[in-house]
Amino acid sequence: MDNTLITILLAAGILLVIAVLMALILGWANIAFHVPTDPKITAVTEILPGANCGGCGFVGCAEYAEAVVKGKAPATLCGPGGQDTANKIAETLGLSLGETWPFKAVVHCAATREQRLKQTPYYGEQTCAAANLVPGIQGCVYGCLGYGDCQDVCEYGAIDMVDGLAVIDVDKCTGCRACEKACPRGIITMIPFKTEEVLVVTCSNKDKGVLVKDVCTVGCIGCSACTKPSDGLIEMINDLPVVNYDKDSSGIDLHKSVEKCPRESLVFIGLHKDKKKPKGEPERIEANFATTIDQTEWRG
Amino acid sequence: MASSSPSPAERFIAGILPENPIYRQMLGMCPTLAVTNSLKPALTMAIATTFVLLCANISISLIRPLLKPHLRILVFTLTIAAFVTIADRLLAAYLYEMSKQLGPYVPLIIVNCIIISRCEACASKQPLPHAIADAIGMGIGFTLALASLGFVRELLGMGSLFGHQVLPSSWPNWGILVLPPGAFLTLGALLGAVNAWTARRKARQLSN
Amino acid sequence: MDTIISLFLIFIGAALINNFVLHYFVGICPFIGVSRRVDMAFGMGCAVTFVIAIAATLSWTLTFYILRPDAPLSAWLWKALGGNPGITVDLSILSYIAYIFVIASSVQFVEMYVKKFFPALHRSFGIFLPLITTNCAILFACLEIMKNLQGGDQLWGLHHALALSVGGGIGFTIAIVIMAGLREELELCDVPKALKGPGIALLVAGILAMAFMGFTGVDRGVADAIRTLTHN
Amino acid sequence: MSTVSTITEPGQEYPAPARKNLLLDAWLVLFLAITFGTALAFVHVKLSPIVQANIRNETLSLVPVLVGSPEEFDIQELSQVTPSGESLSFFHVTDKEAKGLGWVITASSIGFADRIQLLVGLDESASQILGIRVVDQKETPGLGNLISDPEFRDQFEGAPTAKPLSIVKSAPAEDHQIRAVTGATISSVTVANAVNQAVLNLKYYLESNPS
Repeated sequence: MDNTLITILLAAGILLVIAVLMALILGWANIAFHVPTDPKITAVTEILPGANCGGCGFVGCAEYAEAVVKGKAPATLCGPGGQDTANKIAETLGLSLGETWPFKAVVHCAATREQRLKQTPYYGEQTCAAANLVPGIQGCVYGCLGYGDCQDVCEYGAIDMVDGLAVIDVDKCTGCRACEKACPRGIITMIPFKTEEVLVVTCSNKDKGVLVKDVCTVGCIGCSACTKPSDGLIEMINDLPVVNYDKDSSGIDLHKSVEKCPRESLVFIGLHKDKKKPKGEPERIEANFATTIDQTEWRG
Repeated sequence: MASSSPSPAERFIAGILPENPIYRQMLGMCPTLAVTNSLKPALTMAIATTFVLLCANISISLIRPLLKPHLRILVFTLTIAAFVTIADRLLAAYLYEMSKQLGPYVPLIIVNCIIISRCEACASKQPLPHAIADAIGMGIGFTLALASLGFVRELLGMGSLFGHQVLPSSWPNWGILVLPPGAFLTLGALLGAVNAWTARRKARQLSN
Repeated sequence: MDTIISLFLIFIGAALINNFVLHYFVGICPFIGVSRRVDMAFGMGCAVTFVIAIAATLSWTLTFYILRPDAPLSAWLWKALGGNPGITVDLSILSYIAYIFVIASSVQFVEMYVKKFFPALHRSFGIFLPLITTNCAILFACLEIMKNLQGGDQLWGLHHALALSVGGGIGFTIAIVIMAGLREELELCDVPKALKGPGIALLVAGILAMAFMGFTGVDRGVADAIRTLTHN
Repeated sequence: MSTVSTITEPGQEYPAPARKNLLLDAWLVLFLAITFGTALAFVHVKLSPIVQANIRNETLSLVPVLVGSPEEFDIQELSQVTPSGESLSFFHVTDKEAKGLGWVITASSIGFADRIQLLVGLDESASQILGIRVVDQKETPGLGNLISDPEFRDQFEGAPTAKPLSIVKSAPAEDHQIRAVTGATISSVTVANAVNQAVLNLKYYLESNPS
């Protein structure tokens, strides 16, 4: 035979043999090593490019798919796939996930600069991260420091520093969690806005009441007066009220709890869709509670 | 990425700066860092990559109705590997010096994320003209990025461009830029510069 | 003794002196992408080391028996098909495709195997496995092995291939874990806005690469010391 | 961590994938394997002679330069197994009347960073070095890579081979001394050692093939 022809035969043949071998082994392994997995994760993995480039911050497409399905990551992170992929994922999961609630950031501190006591002058780097390392910068070791690290990282202009206290505009907040990560004292958390107005505990001080009164004029003194009218929705943990956002709050008048509070540690924060409407009876958003996606340890 | 379906011209423009594979998408970093210590290998590499990207995009776009979802990545890599082998042999036959200098980085084009991500995001969904425009745009973007790195590193590191001395001989060559650490430092600095420039432009647009 | 020294030289060379990431720039994507937390970086490093060893074994076998010039199996086939016996059979043109095939399938196979039989292991580092298919470090190791099977004085044996690949994998792990440690600290620093993220990571990697340049020549020194010790 | 997720319930059973005909499923991959195999074989047949010629020319073009650039010459490629078991290939350059002009030998040794490969030109009786060229090296730019520069390499021209070459750090006092590249003693010593080894190899060859 001709040498060229034989080279071609050999090359094509060897590649074919390798391909067939691999296909058979993988096909067999796919069935023999089958592990039951959520078909939704498989579906999302198939939508993703599968380039496993790591650009989304997750290790590989499969892990990202799992995170998306479990609601731990937004569907828009895939760089190579772009908008098309994001739309498809949203479509796939949108059909099966049902309704979810918007998660928004809230600050668990309500004390303005004047209301925080025992402050010492600080001339160091003007960031919370640096100031947090200085002992005795202010009496309360739990509350807002007021240097605006959260404001700096917010790309949506949803955070303002008002009298040395971070105030979040829930209408602008997209729930991206950048501020949650930036706060060195961890007093910003994400909570589900199931109703138009949501009850939020605005103090993070875990100390006893006497100590709190020493350092703050508005902080929670742990009197637990708010728990009684709440029908178990509010619990006291570490001398702080904790709101259980997983429970259905319909039928419980949480305004009574707010009224009982001798300080200013419990407030309603609402989506101000209709600003003219007087505060009082919040309208309920009807949603299916069975599909709540819970993400972090709520500190309420 | 523009919303609905951008025209070939839009895809072409997008690859050059707005979606530059290196400065924007951070894809295909190995060759970017490894072969940019002077302009000549950098440009050879960029052209080889563009060639593979173009060929792969054309083939994938043509066979796109036959693709099966779970095997598509394998098909992409197979196609890319074949074209890389061809590019490698062409270089060895007609540009032997360059092929020796680029060494293993030519075959490493196979695992260059740019190509696989373009095959996935564009070629496997778009008709031929779109795929070609996309490949050429991305190729030019990649070439620009590699050339900018090669330019800075060769000029400051050896005082020359394309092997010709341009800076006066009194220039103390910044040897570190030619060495591996220089690749990281230069790319980091250039990336910062590009980011700062885009941020300023955005701010100006907003104020207008 | 000489074999052990040469294996040692290959190993140290791949792990420290010519570190895959910091000297050859292979595996940069995960190096920048998955180096935000030390535990994740370590998982990634272990997965790469494991897969690189498997891929090296397979590609060495493939290259030695089929793909290298004058390989026994292809030479036999050549003769069987009636080819001209004076010509050296060289199928190395197929090697890139063959390697990519082998890497992709072995990664997938290993992932399925680990997922089925070692679920705990899979949770801690199996998730990194699919990410590795497009990791240049693996293909680079295969290419280095191929380079040393092309002919010349000494063809590499399987042990040389393993020394290179395991050394390279460990070098990758060292680099990415150090990088992750640095980046965890960087989170607390006030970085100029334009350099945030990959920009500062690259600058840090540059300084790290400079530090690794200090290892140059270590292998010779240690090898000389071993030689002197064994001679006495 | 209170995870209330209804998406993946632990006890839920998902069906195993259906047993399909795998090869039929992967027909496109198999088809591409054949196509690319054929295409690459073509490329190989067409281009490999050019590549091979490139590789040979790289060395062969340097061979006459290293024995004093004669106008007319023939090159013979020879090989020999050394006492240490290495197989060497080297070149004998002759003029048109088959009179020997000199020898060119490949030499290599591990330098500071990686293997340094050299070509060494020697006269017919292996008593004098006619020239050296560095073929491949990866030494530090700005220091070790200066071994490729004419300044360093020209010192070898005309050096006698009676004594092994040695590297000195100041101006050389004797013929067999070579001044090191500043800041790159290891690279310089490596080159000198490789040249010495090449001389020994050639002498061994000449002794075992007295013709």
